Amino acid sequence: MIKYMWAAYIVTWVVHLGYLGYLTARTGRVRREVEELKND
Amino acid sequence: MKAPGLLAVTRATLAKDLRLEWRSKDAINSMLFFSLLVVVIFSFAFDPTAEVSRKIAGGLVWVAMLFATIMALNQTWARELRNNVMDAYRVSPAPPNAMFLAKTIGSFIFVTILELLMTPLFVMFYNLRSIGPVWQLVVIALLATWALVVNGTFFAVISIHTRSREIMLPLILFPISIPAILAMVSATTLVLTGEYSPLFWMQLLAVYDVVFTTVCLVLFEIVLNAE
Amino acid sequence: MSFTYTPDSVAAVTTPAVSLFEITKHFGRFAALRGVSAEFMPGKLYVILGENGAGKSTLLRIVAGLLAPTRGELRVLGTGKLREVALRVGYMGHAPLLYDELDAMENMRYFAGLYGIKDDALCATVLGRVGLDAKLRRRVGQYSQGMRQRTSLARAIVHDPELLLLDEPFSNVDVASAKDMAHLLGVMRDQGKTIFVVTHQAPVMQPVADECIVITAGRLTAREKGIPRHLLSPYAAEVRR
Amino acid sequence: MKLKLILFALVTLGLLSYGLYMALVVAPTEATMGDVQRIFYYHVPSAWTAFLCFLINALASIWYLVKRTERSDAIAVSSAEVGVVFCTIVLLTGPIWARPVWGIWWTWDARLTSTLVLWLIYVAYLMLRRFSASGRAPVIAAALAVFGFFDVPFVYLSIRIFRTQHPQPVIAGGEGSGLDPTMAKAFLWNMIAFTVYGLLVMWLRYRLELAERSVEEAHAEKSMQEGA
Repeated sequence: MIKYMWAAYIVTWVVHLGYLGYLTARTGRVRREVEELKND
Repeated sequence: MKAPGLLAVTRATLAKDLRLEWRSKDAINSMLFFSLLVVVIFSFAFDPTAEVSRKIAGGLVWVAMLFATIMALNQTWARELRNNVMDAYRVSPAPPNAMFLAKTIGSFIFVTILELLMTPLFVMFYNLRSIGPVWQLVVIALLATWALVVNGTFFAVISIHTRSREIMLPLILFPISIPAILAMVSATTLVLTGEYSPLFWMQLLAVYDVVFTTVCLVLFEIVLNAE
Repeated sequence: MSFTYTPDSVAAVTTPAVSLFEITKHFGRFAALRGVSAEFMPGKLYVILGENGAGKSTLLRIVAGLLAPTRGELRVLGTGKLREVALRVGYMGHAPLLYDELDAMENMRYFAGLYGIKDDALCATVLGRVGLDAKLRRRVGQYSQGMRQRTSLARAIVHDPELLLLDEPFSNVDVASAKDMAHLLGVMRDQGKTIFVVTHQAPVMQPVADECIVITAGRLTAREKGIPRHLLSPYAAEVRR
Repeated sequence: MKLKLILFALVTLGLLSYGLYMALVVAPTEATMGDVQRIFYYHVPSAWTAFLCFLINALASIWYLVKRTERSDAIAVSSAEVGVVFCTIVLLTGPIWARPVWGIWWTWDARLTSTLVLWLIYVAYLMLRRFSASGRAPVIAAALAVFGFFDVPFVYLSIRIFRTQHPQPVIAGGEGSGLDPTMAKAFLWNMIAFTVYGLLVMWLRYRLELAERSVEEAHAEKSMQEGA
């Protein structure tokens, strides 16, 4: 039974971390573009 | 010279849409053929007895109508996109809601005609005989059809300028319409099987119609000019 | 000394028909217009020239109220609320803005209705003005491009607008039709209408143009009386002979 | 700004850790359901945060339609996206709980189904935004959000009634039945932790949205300077 509990907790954090990773990637992309815009 | 009234433009636009449809018959033909296919294929798939078909017909009819409505909406709005005719309407002083009402009433007429044509086929293919009173089915059909076309028309305008708009329409229309679909299917099934009173679902549909017609009329102008 | 009385007619002449202040329009990462400011007096015929993608059509659509500018303000016929003056503005788009499945008269009747006009005789007269036969029962979809553009012009002027905005009215139109239309525009200007014509075919408009405006890459770069010779040539290439 | 963000993140991390500790260690094991019940400490706060996000989205959308400010639209996007993330978690953890307790993954229960419908509406919302031109997206998305807002009562009501006509699994021990005070505390802490976390992520997303828009703007300005 306890494996269901662990599954739920892990799933929750996998989704959250996945989303945070996605946000980080997008932020990185924006940063790079800002740099490029500054350089030209 | 003064700006034309809501009713006058609604009437003129509706007449124009009906005339266009009469000349091309795009919408009604595709809807009719599509529904016919659904009837035939589902009847193969389920091979229903009279008892079973009473239970599933409600869902079947309305799923067919839902998709047919989407087709009708895509057709009528495609006409407004051709030659950018919508721009001519938008620059005119005509009230935007007149266009909304005309399109909604037009689609309502098309879907109602389709329902009238399809009903005998459903009865035939599925050995349908309603246990509950038939007048209730008529009321349900009117309320349900309005529920489908009123939001459908609104979302057609939303999706008209998106990429791959023909797919976008069902994508946004279905989730919002879930309560209405649930109501129309349940109400129809209850009348056909005669198990319970469909009154609650009919009331729900009526309130749904009123609420969303209001929301549509309030927001349509904003959406039409969303550029 | 002060003026105590200004007749309406004087006020009407001195108010610009269209005034633009720092009009900017972005489409995502692309800027179509950037800071266009200008005033245009009524009763004149303006020709807007410029290369493809310079922002001419965008500007016209903004004045017509079809597009909202990203920044900047505009006043049309004395107001910033464009819907209030929709009755007095006519717009002819790049596409014909007509229903292909209807004939010319049916189209006219419908679009006149949008301006509160229920007058078949008037619709027929306007069709006559652009050189079309109101009794022709052919559907617009089967018209030649020249006839289609004439019908489209008729649609735009059916309510006798004070301000007329035309986007490429002569595209793919035969020279004879284009000349007829240009002449008609000249007549309308002489009746006191303000007319804007976006076009690549400057020579067609030269006999009737009061001023020309050049838009280059989203900016208003030149404004001249009439159409000077040097502006005729670069855009003249596309005129059919 | 940077410092505030780090502080905010640290506080959130602390709250989440404490919530986890309360949920796994402090709270007693529930008598009938066993450890599976501990899923609720994550499931319910996630649901609450998702609904909060959707509420913020609805308000921001209405605000946008009235005032047309860039920021209200940015809030609308951020809250919708974060709401979908939390809603996804609700929909994943729900069945994981249902399987051992009810013996089935899914049932057309009113709450589950309403959440699913809400998720569908907001996924449609995000897709609509993605598929439309940047000039139109804010307005039409806001309109869709208003529809979603008015749709929620209908969804809930219709599914509740629909459900009563269908066979139901026997629900052993509802969530609220005889809540132990320590359990209530664990609940409360996780509620706070996830709300704060939700707000943090929304804020990050909001900043990202504004940054992306200013980049877009800068590109437009530049395209003009280089101009044909």
